[in-house]
Amino acid sequence: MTHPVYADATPLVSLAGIRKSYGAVRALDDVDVDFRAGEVHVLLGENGAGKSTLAAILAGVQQPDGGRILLDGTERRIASPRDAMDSGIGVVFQHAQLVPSLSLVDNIALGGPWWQTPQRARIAQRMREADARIGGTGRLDPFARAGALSLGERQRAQIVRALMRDSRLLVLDEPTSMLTPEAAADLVRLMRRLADDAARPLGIVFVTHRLDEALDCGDRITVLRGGRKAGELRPGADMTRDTARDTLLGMMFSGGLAQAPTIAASLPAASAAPVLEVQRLSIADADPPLRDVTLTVRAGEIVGIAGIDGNGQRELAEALAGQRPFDAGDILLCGASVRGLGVAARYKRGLRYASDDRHGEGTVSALSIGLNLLIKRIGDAPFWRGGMEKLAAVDAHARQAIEAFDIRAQGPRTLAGHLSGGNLQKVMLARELDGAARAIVFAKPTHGLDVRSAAACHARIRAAAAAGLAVVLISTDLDEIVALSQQIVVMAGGRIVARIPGGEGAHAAVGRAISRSEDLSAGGLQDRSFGEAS
Amino acid sequence: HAAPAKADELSTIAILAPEAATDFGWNQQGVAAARAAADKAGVKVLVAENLGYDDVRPVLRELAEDGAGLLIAHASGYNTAAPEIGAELGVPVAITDRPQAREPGKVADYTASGHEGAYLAGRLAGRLSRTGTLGIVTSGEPPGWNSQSAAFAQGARAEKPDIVIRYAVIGPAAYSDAAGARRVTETVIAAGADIIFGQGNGSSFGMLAAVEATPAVDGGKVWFIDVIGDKTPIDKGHLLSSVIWNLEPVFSAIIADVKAGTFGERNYGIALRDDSVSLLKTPHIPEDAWRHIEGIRQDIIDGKITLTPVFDAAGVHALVTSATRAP
Amino acid sequence: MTGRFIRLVAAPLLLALGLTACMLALMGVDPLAYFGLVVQRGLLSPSGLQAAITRMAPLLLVAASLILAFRAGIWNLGGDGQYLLGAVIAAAIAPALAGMMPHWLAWLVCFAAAAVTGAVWSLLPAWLRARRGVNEVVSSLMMSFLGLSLANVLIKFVFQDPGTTVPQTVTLPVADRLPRIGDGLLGGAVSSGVLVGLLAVLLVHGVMTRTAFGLRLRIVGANARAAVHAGLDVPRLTMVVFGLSAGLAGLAGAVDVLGIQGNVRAGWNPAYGLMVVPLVFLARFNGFAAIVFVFLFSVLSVGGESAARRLGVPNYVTLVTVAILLIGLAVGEALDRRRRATKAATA
Amino acid sequence: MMELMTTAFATALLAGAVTAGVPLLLAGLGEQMSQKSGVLNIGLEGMMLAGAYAAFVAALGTGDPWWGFAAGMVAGMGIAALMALLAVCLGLNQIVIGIALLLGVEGATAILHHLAFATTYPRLPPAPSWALPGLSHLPVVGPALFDRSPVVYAAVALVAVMVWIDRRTGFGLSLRAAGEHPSALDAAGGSVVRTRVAAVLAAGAGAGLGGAFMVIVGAGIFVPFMTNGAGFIAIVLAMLARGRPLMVLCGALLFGACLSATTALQVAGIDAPTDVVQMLPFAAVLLVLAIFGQGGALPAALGEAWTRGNPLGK
Ligand SMILES: Nc1ncnc2c1ncn2[C@@H]1O[C@H](COP(=O)(O)OP(=O)(O)OP(=O)(O)O)[C@@H](O)[C@H]1O
Ligand SMILES: Nc1ncnc2c1ncn2[C@@H]1O[C@H](COP(=O)(O)OP(=O)(O)OP(=O)(O)O)[C@@H](O)[C@H]1O
Ligand SMILES: [Mg+2]
Ligand SMILES: [Mg+2]
Repeated sequence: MTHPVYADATPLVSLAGIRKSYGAVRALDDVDVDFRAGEVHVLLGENGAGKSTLAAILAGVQQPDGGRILLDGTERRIASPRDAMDSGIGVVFQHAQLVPSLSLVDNIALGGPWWQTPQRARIAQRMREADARIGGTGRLDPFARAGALSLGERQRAQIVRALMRDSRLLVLDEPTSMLTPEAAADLVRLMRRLADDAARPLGIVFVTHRLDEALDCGDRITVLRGGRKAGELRPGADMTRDTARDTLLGMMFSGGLAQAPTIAASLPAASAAPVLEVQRLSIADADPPLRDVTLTVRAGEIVGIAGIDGNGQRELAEALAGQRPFDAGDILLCGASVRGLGVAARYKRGLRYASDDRHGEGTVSALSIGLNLLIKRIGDAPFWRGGMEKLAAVDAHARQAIEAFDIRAQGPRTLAGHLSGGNLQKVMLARELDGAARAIVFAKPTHGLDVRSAAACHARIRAAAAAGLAVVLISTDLDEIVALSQQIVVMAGGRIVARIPGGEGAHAAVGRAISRSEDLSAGGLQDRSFGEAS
Repeated sequence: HAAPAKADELSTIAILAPEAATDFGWNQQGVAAARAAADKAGVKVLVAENLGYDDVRPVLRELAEDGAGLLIAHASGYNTAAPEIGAELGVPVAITDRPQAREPGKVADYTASGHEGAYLAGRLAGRLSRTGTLGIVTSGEPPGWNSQSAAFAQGARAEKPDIVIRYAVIGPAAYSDAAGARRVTETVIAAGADIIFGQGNGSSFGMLAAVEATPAVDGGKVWFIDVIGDKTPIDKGHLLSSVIWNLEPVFSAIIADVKAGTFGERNYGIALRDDSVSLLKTPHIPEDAWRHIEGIRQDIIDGKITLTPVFDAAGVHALVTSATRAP
Repeated sequence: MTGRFIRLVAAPLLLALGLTACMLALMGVDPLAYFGLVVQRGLLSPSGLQAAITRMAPLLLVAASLILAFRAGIWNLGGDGQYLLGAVIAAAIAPALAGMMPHWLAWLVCFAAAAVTGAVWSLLPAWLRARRGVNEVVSSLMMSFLGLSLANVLIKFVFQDPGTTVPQTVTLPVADRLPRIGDGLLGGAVSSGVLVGLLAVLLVHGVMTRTAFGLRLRIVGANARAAVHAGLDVPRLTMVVFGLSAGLAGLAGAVDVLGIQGNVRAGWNPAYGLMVVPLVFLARFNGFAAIVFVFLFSVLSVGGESAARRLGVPNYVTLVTVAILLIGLAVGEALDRRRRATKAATA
Repeated sequence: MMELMTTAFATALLAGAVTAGVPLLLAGLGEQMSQKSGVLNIGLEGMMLAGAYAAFVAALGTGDPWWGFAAGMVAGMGIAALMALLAVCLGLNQIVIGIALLLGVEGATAILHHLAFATTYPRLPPAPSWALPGLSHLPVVGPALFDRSPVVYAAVALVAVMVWIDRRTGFGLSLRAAGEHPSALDAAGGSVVRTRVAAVLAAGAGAGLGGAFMVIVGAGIFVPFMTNGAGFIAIVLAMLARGRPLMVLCGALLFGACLSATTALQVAGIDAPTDVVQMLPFAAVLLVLAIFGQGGALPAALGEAWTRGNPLGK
């Protein structure tokens, strides 16, 4: 795998001494970095290190407080996203910047001259061409509403849009965090290919939390820490992967990283009674409809639910939590049906759900940490007495959680909206593991978290199982599932299509099951791969 | 607190009007009359206009504090507040549309009903209508307008038993809805009316505009009969007449009674008798018609024709409905 | 604190005063004289201050109604109709009740009846929003227009005072109205309705910020999906919020009638909503700030009317002054918010 | 009753419905555009009133109604420019600014009218109308629909223009994006601020023209506060229309028709209490909502100020 690196050509973009603060937070502090055509440049760093800020500056969304930006060697200001675009910088943001109610074609036409009729047919044609160029299989429908597409498709559409605008530098902020391993691998290959395109070599800026991805495709890896450039690495033959990993981790985290065990904790004793039983659960009113889902989780056991996003995992989790009614089947907690119980009652009996949508539903940004820890038991003593909030009790409870879960915040009254993703996740875990938890559903618990936060989260999940909880782990991250689960089921089209025991060989088996199921469910609105055109 | 002015040392009076005193109507007539009466009596007048219909109590208090020895609360909407504040501060108040609130030394009412004049207007209109259809357009249905609408219908019917009357209200509170007034008036004209009896504040200008712009169904001119004020200065040749209310005699009498210490021993009204109600004579009224009206006026004064005012909307509706179905 | 005060109140006030001064000068009026008279009448003269405080009563209740709804993310813009219907019901039953039972009981019954009336008038928009997801802005506004007409119908055909030709309800004698307060300091001309208003605003503020119930409402208002995740019954809470908010609007009508007006005339519609909506937004739904803004507005409306009359300018000047002041306060609020946002980032 | 059903009467009713509906239509179309872009323009009534006053002064001064319409439009846009500056560019609360502008315009036009016209109340001559050849001679609909002020035709044509803007122009896309997901528009290289400013100005133009129509064609005279709530009804119509200009037209005509029906009932002597009859249009809207009402389709970012790089502003 050799590829040209235009090391001596003028960089497409160089940043010199870039500084950016939000109030007293130094998001970027005197950062020097350059991006070249034909090079995949990975940005690494823990949550809050400044990666998105850097991307936002390149995108013209944020203005640096100081420092210089050189485009093709000449100093320029990127005053707006339009400016960035005109300079050949295309950005795929972490949160999709597509208008959900518009078709893809219209989303691509957006920003064109205001008086002109969007040339929809022509744009669609060019879109198909661009899609083909990045190895599309023609399944990206230009006239589909953006809101109806999967996350992967939306990302793909944004890349297509950037290419159609003749971008020379493509910036992708955490594009792989929401994708399945296959899709992520495809995307990584695609980046490689775009950079290597001899006719039009692109510069790629790739933000990720996954070291393996970084090492797989990065020509250069820049590590940010606390807004400063902590170092740079060129993975090459002179370095083993393990040395490279250790070097990177050393740059990312001052204290280094305690290595977490990679094999599943010992299986629970055979005698352990089932804690959570799902019996032939069906929900007609869902997309896809859930059919005959049966699961048994024993005390101390972690059952992983693998599969591509949007195959009924969310519906299953919501039905378990009591957020969504079901038509047939039953859910038993310690042998007793919870069918008639609402969220709060199930929470009280120990059935817990840590949602994957931390901002959208898991927390309320306008409320303090203390109250966010209690939103599933509002009104309960000792935090409320006679309906009146007891601030002291709420604060004390929150302080304990902050201490126990190492939540980095000023105090119990800090608003959830001011927390980073990793800390927000800790707040949710603290809430769901609080008190007499018996069974807990984790949905994509580490998505978007940096390596250290993710490892801490994994340790929590193991600890929960070790303490005798029944754990359901829903994830699209195959490594995560395999690393943690004693049993793995694969969901597709609203059913369970495979049951695979954890441990040796699970990874390959689950991967096979998922790709088989993908072929079966083609045509739906599932995530599609970035695979090569065959 | 300002001591209540002694009756015999009345030096200042005040009048409170809900809208601007430039409406060629109720507010303008009231304020002008108060000024004239005060001039005559040699007292000062404080004018508070544009007060709206909400809570007028603070203004009443302030005017009393400023030395007004008589408060004329010139809106039926003030007839609850004014006696209360008057009693509280010991200042005599004159109110309208609530005769039974009279109280010696404290409250007197000058319910102004122009029904006698409106009756004359109805007679005039009935006589002059070419199409045999008259229109009544009002911006709402307060009692003062109901009594005039009813009397107008009665007069028209007395003049011509088979006359048709088209009645329309612009809106629930359409006092300033000039566009609505014009639209409604045009519809009434299209329904055959060639004389419009119009009652409204700001909206009456919309009625006037409609009359000026729209021909009657027979192709001829549509006439307008106004109420309360005299719009002659702004007429463009369509103002047939107006039921003029002259409140100056009323206010003069009130001031005199306050000075004499007899305030509140009687209520006041407007009537043809003392010309506090009159029908405006314009050059557009033919001489013979005017003589005819003069005769009827005398009959009313002499008691040969007795009129009982109808203040409620249902009464008006009954009257105009029967007129609608007359033929 | 001082800096905040300057940003939030003093600077906008000065800006508004400056602009109003220009306007007055253009009209040939001495701005200093005008402002002097506004302050003199609205703030310094005992009866003016009493009037301003009395005027706050219904405004405060309307503010409480709006704060409750807005904090829960419900745009109840039908307050005027709810208010008027509440007022009509209170006015209709008060005179009869006053003769039958102790005053305090009669008042309480009237309050309850008015609140229930207001709440009933919000049922349709509440139901449409809760069960059918119909945006409540349009439906509540339409109900408000309907309510204004219905109030007139009730007055004219059901509750008309037989003793008068004016279409209005029977007048509640002054002696039977809510007692006046502040004998010593305020000259005894302040309606105790203002206490009900203050109590309502503070209560709503307290409930929203300090109780379990208020927390549930805030969650619904801030993030409906999080509310579902937390197991809250969003449709039911929506109905409850609508009912409480409309009930407070109805109560405002009752307090206005029992404390000040004594009766309701057909066609009367003070349209307090239009005034109070911007005030509670400026207060950022904070009860204490709302009280300050309502007081400011009352002083301005009482003082402005007097100043205009004394200087011979049309009373419309007050409207323009209020408009400029609102804009000034909005500028101040935005500056302050920006300041606090940067501070929060620093935290 | 039957004898009342003359062509003249039917014509007047239909013509009246159109006359009452057109200002609502013009203002409603403008408001719809503004709402689409994410700005809740609650001060629409103020823009109408400003348009009405300016149109009156200009038409009176020049003797030419066309200058009146132009002036009305410009005045509406003037107030809209304030709205745009304060609520879009500076990001101040849209509702506070909207209501403040309404109060300010109400006060200012009343003062100006007081100073200039309160003793003379001048009226405007009848506005010119254009007869559409062929159609204007039809009974009833001819004079009521096809022999009207050109502004009536323009208003109806505007519906088509709006549909065309929505479907066929880059601006239409920008509008949607600015209201649904402003950051996406920004990221795509469009300008949220410019789009919203343009939409607010368009709303001002529509409202100003509507006010001008009310004065020049409708009333023939200006009196203070004469818009009498029309602006709020236009806002409601724009919301009810859920983004479809044609629905604004239907709503405006329905409203005008209800007003005409109210008058017709009264004129026909049907003895129903006026207040009950006048509930008609509002009851009609509620009925529509109760029967057909479904989930709200208002733009996601409606009413929210946007600044680039503010993560909370989506
Ligand atoms: N708009 C903003 N306002 C205030 N502070 C901000 C803003 N955006 C980012 N920050 C702060 O700046 C710092 C850097 O944030 P940034 O988003 O660049 O980190 P990141 O490296 O992308 O993190 P992650 O891995 O979680 O995506 C953080 O402390 C963050 O809290
Ligand atoms: N106004 C703000 N004040 C302080 N911190 C903020 C503010 N807005 C955003 N942040 C923080 O800035 C950080 C970066 O924001 P960004 O939009 O990049 O999210 P992110 O952290 O990358 O997202 P995720 O948590 O999904 O990885 C987040 O941690 C967020 O909590
Ligand atoms: Mg980031
Ligand atoms: Mg992140």
